[in-house]
Amino acid sequence: MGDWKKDVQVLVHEGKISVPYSWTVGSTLSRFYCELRDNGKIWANRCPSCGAVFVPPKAKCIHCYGEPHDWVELPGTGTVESYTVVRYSEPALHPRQAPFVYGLVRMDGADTCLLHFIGDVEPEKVKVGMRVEAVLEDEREGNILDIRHFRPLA
Amino acid sequence: MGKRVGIIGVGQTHHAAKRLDASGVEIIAEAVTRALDDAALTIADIDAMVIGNMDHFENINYVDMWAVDGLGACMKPVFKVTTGGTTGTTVGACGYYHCASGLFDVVLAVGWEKNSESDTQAAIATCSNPALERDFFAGAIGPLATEYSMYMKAYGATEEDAAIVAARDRNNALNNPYAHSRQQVTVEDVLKSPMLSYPIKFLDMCPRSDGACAVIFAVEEKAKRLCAKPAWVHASVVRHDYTHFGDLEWTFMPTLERASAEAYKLAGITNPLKEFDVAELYLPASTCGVKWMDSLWFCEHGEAPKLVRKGTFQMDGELPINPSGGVISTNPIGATGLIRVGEAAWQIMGRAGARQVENVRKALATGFGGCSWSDVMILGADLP
Amino acid sequence: MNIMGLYEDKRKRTHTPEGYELLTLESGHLEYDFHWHLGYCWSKFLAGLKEQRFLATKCSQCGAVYMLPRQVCGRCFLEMDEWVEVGPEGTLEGFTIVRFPYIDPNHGGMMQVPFTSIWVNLDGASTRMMHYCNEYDEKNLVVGSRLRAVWAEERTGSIHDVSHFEIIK
Amino acid sequence: MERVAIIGVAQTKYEQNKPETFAELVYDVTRRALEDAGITRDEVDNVVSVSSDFWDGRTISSMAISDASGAFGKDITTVEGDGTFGALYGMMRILSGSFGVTLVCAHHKGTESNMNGITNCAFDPLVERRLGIDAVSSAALQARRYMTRYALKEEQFALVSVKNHGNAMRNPLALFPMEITVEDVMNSRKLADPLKLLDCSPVSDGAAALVLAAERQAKKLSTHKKRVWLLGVGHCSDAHHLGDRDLADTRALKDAARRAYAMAGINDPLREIDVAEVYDAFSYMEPLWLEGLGVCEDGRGCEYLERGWFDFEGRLPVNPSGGRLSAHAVQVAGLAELAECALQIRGEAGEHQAGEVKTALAHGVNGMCGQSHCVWILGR
Repeated sequence: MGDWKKDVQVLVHEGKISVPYSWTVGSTLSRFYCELRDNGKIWANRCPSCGAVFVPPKAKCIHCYGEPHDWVELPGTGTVESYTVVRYSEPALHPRQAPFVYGLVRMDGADTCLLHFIGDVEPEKVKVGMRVEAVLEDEREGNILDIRHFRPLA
Repeated sequence: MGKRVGIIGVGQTHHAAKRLDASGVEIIAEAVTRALDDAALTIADIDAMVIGNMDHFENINYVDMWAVDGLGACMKPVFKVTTGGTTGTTVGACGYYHCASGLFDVVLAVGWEKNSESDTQAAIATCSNPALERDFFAGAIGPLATEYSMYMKAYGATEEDAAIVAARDRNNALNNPYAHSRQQVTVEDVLKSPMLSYPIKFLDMCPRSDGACAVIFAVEEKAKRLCAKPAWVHASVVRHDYTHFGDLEWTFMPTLERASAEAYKLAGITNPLKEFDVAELYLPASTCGVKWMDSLWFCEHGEAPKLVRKGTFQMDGELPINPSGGVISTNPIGATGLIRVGEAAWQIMGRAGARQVENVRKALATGFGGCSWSDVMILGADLP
Repeated sequence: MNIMGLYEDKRKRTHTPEGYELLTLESGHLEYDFHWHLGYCWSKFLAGLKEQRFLATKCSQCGAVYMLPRQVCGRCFLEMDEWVEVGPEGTLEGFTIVRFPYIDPNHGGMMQVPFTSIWVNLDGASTRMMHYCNEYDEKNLVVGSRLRAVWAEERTGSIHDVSHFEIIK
Repeated sequence: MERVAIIGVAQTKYEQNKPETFAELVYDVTRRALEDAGITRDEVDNVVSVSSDFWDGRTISSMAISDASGAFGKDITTVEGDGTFGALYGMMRILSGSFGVTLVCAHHKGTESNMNGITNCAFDPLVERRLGIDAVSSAALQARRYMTRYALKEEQFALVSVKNHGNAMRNPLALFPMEITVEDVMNSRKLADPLKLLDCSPVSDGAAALVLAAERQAKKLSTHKKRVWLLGVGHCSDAHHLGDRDLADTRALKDAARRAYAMAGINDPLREIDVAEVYDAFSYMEPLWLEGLGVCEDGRGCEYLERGWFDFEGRLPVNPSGGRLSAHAVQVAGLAELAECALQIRGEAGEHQAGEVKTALAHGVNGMCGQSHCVWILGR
């Protein structure tokens, strides 16, 4: 081991990686987000060969790799299958102030859960099995945040 | 000893500057679906998958996990390999080793990139050392321009020689429906195009593309049963001997020379110019299509310009290079190396359509990237 | 069966077959912070720049003198403990004049163009280092010409303690 | 099937803010793994490096370690994911007949970036990413689902943290050896219910390297005592989006384990495996993965944990090294597990040697909430 290392003061280079991205939404999700943005509707698609219903819709069925080209409109209601109250804050990442609640909502009419915020309720009151409905933003831009959150069904 | 392995199916997307109709998952699915069609297989026939791209072009961590929907890899073995520009040939080699090891019979290898989703120069610049090189990094074109100006001075190569290569590849692409850019081009057009970084001009340089390529490998027994004329893998060799851009030796290209020498030895090739019937080479600029021919042992150092001028590498020449139009016509970086392997395989399988070379028995495919990372793969119509 | 050519070319589409607009999702300004520890070798090198000295590592087996320095000689797989001073003059071995602006990944803004990136082989070194040159005209940049380091006034132990290299007229 | 052995292993100490560059860490473990194998770099004919351009903050980061890993003049490639997948590819390359001796190296400097920002990038930019979800908050959703499905309690998960931090007291390389109680875990800072600080693995720096050799070379180059055979391996991935699978269902791990056990001839993992290093990135994951590994029935992992089956002196010591909860250099984790299993089988695990070990299991994970698994069986 070189003894010259003993008197070297190790430097730290503070830096960033800062490259903007323009992600292609693609054919399947463009339809989903246009319907959400323009008509306030939540659509899923269904695989004709194995019957699986996906929300958000998929380009290919994850079970049989078929083309899920049957589209199904969803009522926008569902059941909380899991949730967490996030208590740490990451301003650059979190669109909500901690504490806020993520939930996996088993969507009525679909076979998959949708990850989203659970709102209009005290975090401590959120429970697995709670029935919820989607609350849409008035101003919508064509992305997942067009849904503000899911709130408990009255 | 490992198993012998053949390529039985290849699928490519319609490559383009921007595929607005296809998200990353959809562009992968397009290539995979076409590869399955080409091999007349379904996803159930695939035993394992391997995928590769360059993270910072789309900013997706754990791409093998995110791509499961597009790959059809739900409840299947999958992982990711990535080595920069050579990611495509790295993925191809990985597909080969999956089968040759005997652990898997039929394996799907996919390379993809959507370069339209970020500023390629900015993303590529992050390959350099952040504290000591990144501020000065000027993209891949710098070293390529420098090495060719040195080569011109040392051996009398000319800008026109490079323009012949550029025109060759761009005109070849007219026969390739999948190529990103297909334009009738003359040598003069190339020489007159705007200078990017002396001596490399606009039409000498590769574009950046959205695209994906999927190649299906199979062990000998399966390949014989599932495909009339598999493209058998005879050799796969990689060399990468540099960690800093300043270490590169520019007079010739040692990593490509060492990798190709080793590959030829493994495949029993003694006179590559005569024994190969076609070559799909990773040439990011037309200047490489002159200088690097020396490093593939087609000729002595400095002799390449003569071969280029003689038309040796044209479609009707002794060794047609890049019937597909090459990297100058199509460059979705994570897929580019695998497109070389896929096109070489199609040439052997007789499925290269309008760009098919007659009676291809031996094909050469290469990959390039990083600072002088060189991959070489040799395919044959006969069993190795 | 030759499948090629049977597939519809979807390159030109701006809408889905059903007429929905094809969207993109903009990330906006993104930043991932890093604090890279530079290790013993590069920290010593940068401390040297602060004192206007170029410190390179030398392999005791093959004699290669590495500028940029590093811990291991790759050829010999040997840790290098011998330091040698090289430069401050050297030979231009390659250059690129960047004219087309692109995004600088360090901050997300545009690169200042034109800038000339060079490879300079400092006297005494076996390899080259990358840096700036204050010459922006190809006609005045000749591989093989002699260069001299121009030190920054205020040096902090950074690669930019060398402001740039200038051509020795 | 021709066999492959581990003939050399090396790990760095796992720490935070290590001063060395990742290339300097790779050189350290490469040199020591060759020393441990009793060979020089000339016997190695190919290198598989394991890294992540995201955590390194550098595209093609594996370009920067070709000299440090002794790859000059050799075939080199890079797996991006956990070290268990890197070792798998290293073995494939040997079994293919193309290579005889593979050096597998992995590095990670987690403390040089923001873990939450980097793991947020593992989610689909078109859907979940914009919600700000990351490794911790997604794991919390999995923990909740697991607790709900099998009526489990946070205190049971806390036992894993107590056990593994305690094990780390016997492992000089671990980052956080700690004598703690269930109360300490329950009172640690709440991050994302039900996960508290001491339920989560710490951001760490480190590197590890293995030397793999084909049977012929292993017998020539190594000794019976040093050789550890790679008897079985299997890997499998589940669906990507969190809503596409039941987070308490370990079907992908069950499939990977089935492949590894079939190859190694394992029928009753609890009885036949002497030691297991399992991917405990979060406390709840250890019982969940042990169920997926067939060590016990689904939902009863915590019950056997409470009975001490998985303690250092239990029926099946799990994570005697202290596990990821005590040190978690992300890409390195799986390679560290394989190194630990090899040391246990050789009887060289020092203070944390778990008695006589003939067969060991190592388990690696890729992706969020354990989407993809790689299971290894090692033996004499």
